[in-house]
Amino acid sequence: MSLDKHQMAALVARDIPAGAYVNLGIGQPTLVADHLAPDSGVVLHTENGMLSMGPAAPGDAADPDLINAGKVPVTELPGAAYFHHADSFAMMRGGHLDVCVLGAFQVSVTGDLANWHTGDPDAIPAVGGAMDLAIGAKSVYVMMTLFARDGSPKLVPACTYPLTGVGCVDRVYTDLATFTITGDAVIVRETFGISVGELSDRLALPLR
Amino acid sequence: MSLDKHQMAALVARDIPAGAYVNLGIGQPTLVADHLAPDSGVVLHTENGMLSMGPAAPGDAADPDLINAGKVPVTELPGAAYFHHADSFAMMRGGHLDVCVLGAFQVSVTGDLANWHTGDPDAIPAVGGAMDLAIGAKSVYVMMTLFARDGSPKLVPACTYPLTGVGCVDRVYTDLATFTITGDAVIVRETFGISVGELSDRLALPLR
Amino acid sequence: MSVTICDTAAQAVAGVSDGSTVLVGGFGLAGMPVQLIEALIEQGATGLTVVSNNAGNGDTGLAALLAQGRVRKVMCSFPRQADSYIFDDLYRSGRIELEVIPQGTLAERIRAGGAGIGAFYSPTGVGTPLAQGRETRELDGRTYVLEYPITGDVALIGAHRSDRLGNLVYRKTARNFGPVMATAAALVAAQVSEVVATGALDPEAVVTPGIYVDRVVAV
Amino acid sequence: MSVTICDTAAQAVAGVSDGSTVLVGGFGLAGMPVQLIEALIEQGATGLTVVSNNAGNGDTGLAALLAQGRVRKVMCSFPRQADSYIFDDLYRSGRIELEVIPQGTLAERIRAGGAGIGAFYSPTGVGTPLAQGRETRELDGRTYVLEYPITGDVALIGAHRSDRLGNLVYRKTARNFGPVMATAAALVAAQVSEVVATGALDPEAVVTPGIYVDRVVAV
Repeated sequence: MSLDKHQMAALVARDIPAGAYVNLGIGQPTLVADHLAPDSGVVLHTENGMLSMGPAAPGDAADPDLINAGKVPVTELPGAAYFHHADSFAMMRGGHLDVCVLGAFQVSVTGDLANWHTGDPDAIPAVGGAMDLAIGAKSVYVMMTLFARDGSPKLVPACTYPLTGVGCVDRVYTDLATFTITGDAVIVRETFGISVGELSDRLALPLR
Repeated sequence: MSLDKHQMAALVARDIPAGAYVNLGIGQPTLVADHLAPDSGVVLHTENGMLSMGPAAPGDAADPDLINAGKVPVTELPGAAYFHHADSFAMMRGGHLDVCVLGAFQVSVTGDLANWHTGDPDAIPAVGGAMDLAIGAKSVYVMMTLFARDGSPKLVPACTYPLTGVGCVDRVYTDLATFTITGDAVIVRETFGISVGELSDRLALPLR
Repeated sequence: MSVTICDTAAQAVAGVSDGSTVLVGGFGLAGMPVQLIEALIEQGATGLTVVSNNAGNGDTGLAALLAQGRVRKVMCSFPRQADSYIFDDLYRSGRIELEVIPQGTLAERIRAGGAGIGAFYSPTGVGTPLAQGRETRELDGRTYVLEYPITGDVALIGAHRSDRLGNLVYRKTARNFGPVMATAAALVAAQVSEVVATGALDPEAVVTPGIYVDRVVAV
Repeated sequence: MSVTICDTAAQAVAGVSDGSTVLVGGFGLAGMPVQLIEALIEQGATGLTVVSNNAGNGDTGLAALLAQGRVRKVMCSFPRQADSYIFDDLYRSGRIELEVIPQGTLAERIRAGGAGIGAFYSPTGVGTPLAQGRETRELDGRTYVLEYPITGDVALIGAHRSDRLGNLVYRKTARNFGPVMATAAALVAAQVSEVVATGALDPEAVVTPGIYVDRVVAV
């Protein structure tokens, strides 16, 4: 009864208001685009300098000059606009995006986000635009499995991985439940195949 | 034997290197454009967002959307580019203009410039882009009469009028002489109908 | 969120509150959103702070708003002009407050407001009366003055064309302050000469993406 | 000063000194000035600091420059990629220095370098390891970290078309870092697919005015 990544993406898409300007992070968040209603008027931003980004380009239509933040060839929708990196990140940092959807290693109960570095001393640090998105978008939605492969919770009292942003996450979409992070509390919005009590136990967190 | 404003403008024009990017301040400095050789490749900047500005527009060709910093209708030359105010002043502040030519109330021997405010308590302060140009251009040329109408020198030991910029003037073109301001000294380059000794006496300044 | 294509300038300025900070585009008359200002005069908001390059020309537009006593304070680079007599009179009689800001600092402070920059160090104005008493800092051997962002409750701008997503293009030097002001206000209203179909503007030439624009009216 | 239209990429990178800071445009391969980088490899300058979004892909371009041991330090936002094995190996064996910078901070620091801004306060990265030990400041209730400008001795960028004044237009998302890097280096070299007559570009659509460009080569 837990959700797969497509079902999670559909839940996120459902919560994106019509006409919103949205950035979908690299990886699973890009799946959200498949679930946006064609008439929603949602406009996608890609941090490498474009608004009104369309779906991935079919192989034979790939244009090396038209890629998304994950360096995947994409397409252009009517009403598109291109801009340079300083303008693109001014848009992000200045709070003009309505929503961004990001993956995460960990989210804390106060909305801290860890999604850029495992803390492994051997790992090569690489942050990209994650920190700019985390602090910039009006609403930050995280999409992740609730537990890591080793069974440890990813919604935690305090992140143990290096932070991407402090107190920036508003909602968390997982395979087992969706949450609202208010800063003061974590509120369970929906659960999938698990009770709130069970969830609270497994996470060892007070939930509302 | 002293120079009129057209002759001063011609002297300034002579000293502008071929291919230079130049901003001509409001008022007399705009006359410099008339003396630039057509093949000089000098490109004019106007702070309200344009490069490759052409001459003033004849009355019947005036376009209200195409004006210079003095709000006079102008024309566009081939190779023109338009940009917004933040970009235009980034260009100035960032040191990308080779030369700007400004009028002045006073210039000090160390290159301080006063050209925006007479200090009259009744005057309404208005600075426009003068301070940005003063500190931004690689070379700042001032074009002015050497003495005010009341006979007081305008090249002075220290400005008594409110400053536009500190130590920013490189050359001064006047009706009686042209000067280089090195910061340590004022060097007379040419005189017009007056000897260097006479000049030094009238200005009460050591000159080289 | 989505732009609203308005039928009238009145719709485009509806809801402006007393005491608002209003960013007004234009340099002289180029890019001046004259019809939006006229609509704001009709609309009635008062106690305004106006941020603009100039402080009104002649009897119309910004000058008319000032003449009605609706502006508490002007932040601008160049209030004094040949035909700025309405402002001049208000200022001399102490009925309006003035903050003079170097033109490039004005533009950059508005940009900072739109770009989420908390403050920045500028070399402009250092050692002049406009930097007096202000925080300065030596960086790499040069002195800078600390400048703070400017944001507006409302921006009124003039552009050339809009598509139905609110993407804007400008015309020649009428571009001036519009693009930065559009990034820095809670409510951005643009008057344009024409609203075209989405897809009719060259995506490489869009200057203000629709994300920044809330209301558009063709005048 | 005037742009030089070069016949070869070699001419466009002539004179780059050992120890230079080189800004390299591109995001992934889009906008990457591959031929200019190859020419720089031929040219021979070493001990370079490279400022770029990534740290090379595969065996060509930036990766090839790194492979030759010519780069002392990389300043970038995202070195780690599926095919960044040349950088990865240099980094793990301690043969290259890395400064990781959030992508927007990287772009804004370069913009500041080109715009004469001495430093600026950014909210990005506050409370994270990338801001550790750095100067912070509370402004209007929010914490910001102080960021300093980045400038280059050289910028190598990829654009779409140039006219003979060096005015540049870009193509789609290949625009990325080119326009800001062009403002922030002492010597700016652009590779383009075509040099067109002056007057052939739409003045409203020029992204990088020729004032910023020193050398252009069609590749």
